[in-house]
Amino acid sequence: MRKVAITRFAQSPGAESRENLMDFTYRVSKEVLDKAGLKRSEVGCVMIASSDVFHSGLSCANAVDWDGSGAFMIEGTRTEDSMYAVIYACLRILSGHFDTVLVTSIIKGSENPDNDTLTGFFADPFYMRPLGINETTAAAIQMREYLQRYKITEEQCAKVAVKNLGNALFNPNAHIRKRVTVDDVLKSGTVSDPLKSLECAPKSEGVASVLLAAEDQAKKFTDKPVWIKGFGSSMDHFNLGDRNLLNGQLPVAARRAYQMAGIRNPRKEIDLAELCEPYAFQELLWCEKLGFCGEGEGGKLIDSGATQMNGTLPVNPSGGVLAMNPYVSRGLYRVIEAAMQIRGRAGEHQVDKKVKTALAHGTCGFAGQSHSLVILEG
Amino acid sequence: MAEVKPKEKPRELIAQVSVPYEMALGRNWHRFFESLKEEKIMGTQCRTCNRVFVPPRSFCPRCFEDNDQWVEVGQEGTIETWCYSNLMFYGQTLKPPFIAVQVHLDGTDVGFQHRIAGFDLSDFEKVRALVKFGGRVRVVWNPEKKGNIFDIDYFELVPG
Amino acid sequence: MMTKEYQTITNTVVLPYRWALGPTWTRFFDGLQAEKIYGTRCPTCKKVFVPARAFCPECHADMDEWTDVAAQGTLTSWTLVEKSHFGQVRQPPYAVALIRLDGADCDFIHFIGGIDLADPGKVRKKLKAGIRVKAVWSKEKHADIHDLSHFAPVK
Amino acid sequence: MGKAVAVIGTGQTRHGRRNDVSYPELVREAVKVALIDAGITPKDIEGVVTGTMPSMMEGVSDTHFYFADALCEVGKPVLKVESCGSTGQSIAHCGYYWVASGLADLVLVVGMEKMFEGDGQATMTTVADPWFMKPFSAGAPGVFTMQAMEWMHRFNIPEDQAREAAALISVTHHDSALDNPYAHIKIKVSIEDAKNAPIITYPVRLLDVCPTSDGACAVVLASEEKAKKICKKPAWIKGVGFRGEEFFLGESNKSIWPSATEAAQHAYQQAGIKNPLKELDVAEVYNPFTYQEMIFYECFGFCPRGKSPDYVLKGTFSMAGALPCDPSGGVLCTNPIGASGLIRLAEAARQVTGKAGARQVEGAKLALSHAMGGIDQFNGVTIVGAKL
Repeated sequence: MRKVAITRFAQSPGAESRENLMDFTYRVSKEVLDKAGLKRSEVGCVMIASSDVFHSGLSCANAVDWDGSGAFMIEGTRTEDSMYAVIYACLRILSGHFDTVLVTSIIKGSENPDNDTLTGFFADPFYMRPLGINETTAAAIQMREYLQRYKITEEQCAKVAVKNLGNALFNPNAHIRKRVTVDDVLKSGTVSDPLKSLECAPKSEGVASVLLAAEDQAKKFTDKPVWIKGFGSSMDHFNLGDRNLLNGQLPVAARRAYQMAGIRNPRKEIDLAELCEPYAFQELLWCEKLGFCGEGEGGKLIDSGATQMNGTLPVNPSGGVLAMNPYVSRGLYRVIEAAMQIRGRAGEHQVDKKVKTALAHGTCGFAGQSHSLVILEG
Repeated sequence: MAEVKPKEKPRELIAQVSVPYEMALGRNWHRFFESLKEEKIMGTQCRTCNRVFVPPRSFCPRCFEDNDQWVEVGQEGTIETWCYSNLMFYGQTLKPPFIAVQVHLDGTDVGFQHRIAGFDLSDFEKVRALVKFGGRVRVVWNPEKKGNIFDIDYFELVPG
Repeated sequence: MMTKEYQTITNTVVLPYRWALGPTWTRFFDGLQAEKIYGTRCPTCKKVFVPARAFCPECHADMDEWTDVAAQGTLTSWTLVEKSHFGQVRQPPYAVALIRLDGADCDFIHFIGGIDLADPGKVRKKLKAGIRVKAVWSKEKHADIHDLSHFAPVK
Repeated sequence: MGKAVAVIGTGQTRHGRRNDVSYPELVREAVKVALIDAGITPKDIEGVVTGTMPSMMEGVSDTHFYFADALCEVGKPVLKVESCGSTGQSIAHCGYYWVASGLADLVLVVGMEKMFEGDGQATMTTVADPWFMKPFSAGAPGVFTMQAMEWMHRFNIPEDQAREAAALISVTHHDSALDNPYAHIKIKVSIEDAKNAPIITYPVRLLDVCPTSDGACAVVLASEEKAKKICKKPAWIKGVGFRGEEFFLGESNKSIWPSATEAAQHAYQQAGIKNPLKELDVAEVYNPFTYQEMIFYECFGFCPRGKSPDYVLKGTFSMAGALPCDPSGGVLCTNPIGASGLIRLAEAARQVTGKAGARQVEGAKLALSHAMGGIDQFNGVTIVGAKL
């Protein structure tokens, strides 16, 4: 099988931008091509990630996104989530039809209404929507089950926010950057009990772009390729009541990715993880499901300090989604941050340990209905 | 066991959904609309392919280079194509009948969308006799400027 | 809107819908109107799913065996919504829960009521996983999900 | 290059106004038929690709969540791919690359739309930008009319001749739809009917335009090994291509339509097709408007530029002609948008495997399928053949 490399990448900051959607997109994809020394017309394929409802009110998002992504008269298409875009881009390269794919994920959160308003549209119109199910209420229901089942404490969940927002202080692109204490988080006001305000991700801008290339091409664009060793994804039932919210499809997705990457013991073999945690407790639950700790031990894991920036298995040194939540792009930001860490070029938020293998994770839908992950290696 | 029997005809749920978005205009389109207030049509030119864009682009989608060169373009142009609309479609801004037109403005390299007006539009046959492919049209400015596309009130036909 | 310091345009999307319920939702909501909560049983795995549906989400088998499940059950999990957002279904505070109705093999979603929701601390004391809750029906019914007003803790 | 990929099963719903079923139930109807046609069970599927036009057409976004159960997605990797009207082709391409990559042997591809649940025209106004294009929008017919007018002018096509050819296309497709059990609009139309139908946006008349439909289409794609094992007559994917132009309508010339031309060229190159009119046996061209269909014939190299009406009037593209186009009746008679492009592929696959029933083109071995999307912005093409 061919090997796929991440060669060059760029990302916009998460804070509100006054540029229009099209120009905002162009700056980032252009930066990637310039870094790679590749002409737009020489790109093999363009893959856009954007979602109609998270798209400033313009639907058929690929229509307006096409120009800024550099796709004029180039083979390409659009997926609804940036992790899907990365996976589909890999499939295109693995098929042997394309040597390079420029993946660009696009959202301007400042132009959209609340995420809760928009994720409410995932729900069916007859049952879940009129009962107020959206990403936040679904997560809150999941969180309470998690707290009840495993005696995880609210303090332990709050620690995730403390850690991630703290890490974000060193990430110049992060949207929310502040030093907070567990007490600050617990007193930050209830959004949807037991979720507190600082435990819920904001609504951010975020255009991210990555140039993927087949092995034989990668060296042309970079001296430090990062390899995609494996990927996997899985989907859960739609109806919240049909699902086991504490044991969904993340283990299934992880099994696929680990198998492809040849990982047997994730706890030992993975050096760093960038997880998609729109709600603080989810980082703990996802860590369990990824095999970073035992079932119900997510609380102990954060207490141990292992997931701190200087820990044995740093999680979200970028600040994660709690510090910056460009909805459709948040998975691709994880991939980029993981690649930066492997290269040792993450600047102030570079972790202390040497990173050889890293995991990037994305999720969307209610309480993690869909999970995707990518394993990267230096 | 179930006592409610299935209905012969399943029902429908009728609703209306409203979702508010707010889009940033960005620097170049902001400048474009500001210039309309001064009765100027400004475009940008690609330094690589030399094409002039109206609406102005901050980058050329083909050459993928920054377009930072501003040029004022002509207020006359030729009709590339047009369409007479006499039906109301949902979301239409203009009240029918109206003529949508793609104008090739002098000094530009792309088609520009606007409308032709300034005469009686009620009879299509009369309209057809007047509006010709390759025919010349000229901007008629709206005396009241709001910094949007209707600062150009419409294009009028240039006789000859 | 138009509260920003740079130039923007409001781009409000307003769209009309007529969603077909199909025979299964129609019959389910007719059931609510008659104060019955219907599920369907899978011929393969024998599980009862509520709300009723046309096919088993696990086995993909057609489900045409209708059964009414109890209008009461056990609380699985819940949340008390405190924060407002555009287009919200109702004014906070309100509580949404997963409830395992007696006779069903999956959780049912609905509001929790019948208790004072103004004090989150008190709500936490009252709503514990495993407590019994029962359906409270709306007086006025329109054959939709709100025919069930909410579930209330059984005293 | 890449593994060979085959279509081994197709499924369509009855299209039309389907308020007898909910949206997920409609989707499942197509999936069930496709699985039976392919002789597989939900367990066998290794991945699912799905897409619609904008999800908000029906008021539910990110519908790969809503349809998770109907699409047999649970426990499987899923990709949601969308490209406006060309979605049907884009999702087929995604399934194709997935199998070609060697990472899956069986992929289910499903497109759907339930247009009677929303307002198609209203939804489409949300595609144009609010500053420059939307203020002058006259709905989809306005866009397609401007394109047709530009084409007629550029190639000096007499309006009467174009009108005559458009009417013949309308008659041919409406006749074909009578032979298609899934088709939405099933009416007998005469040349006079077509020519005198009410004007929508001159010269486009009511019988020149597609309906809005509810419907879904599912296609099962398989690797070579799998296809040979479980399918007697697979339809092999010979070539795929997709291109898009700029967002602003006035920046590319739509009378010669570069995206349509190059998408087809890309697919022809892979399929080794040099003379499409001669080599193709049937084409399922995405044809929401009769006039636009003629532009496609030229872009796809079925006839020289500006000569479509001549060829149409000679009967080249009729059922008995050299290259029958849209024997299914096409989009003109059935248009659940997100499914429409995939229906073209499903129909083409059935043609080359001799399974097209009353609409079968005798001995068809090589077929083109196609879809168009955006404000005249995107085109996708897939070629299928009876031989590997």
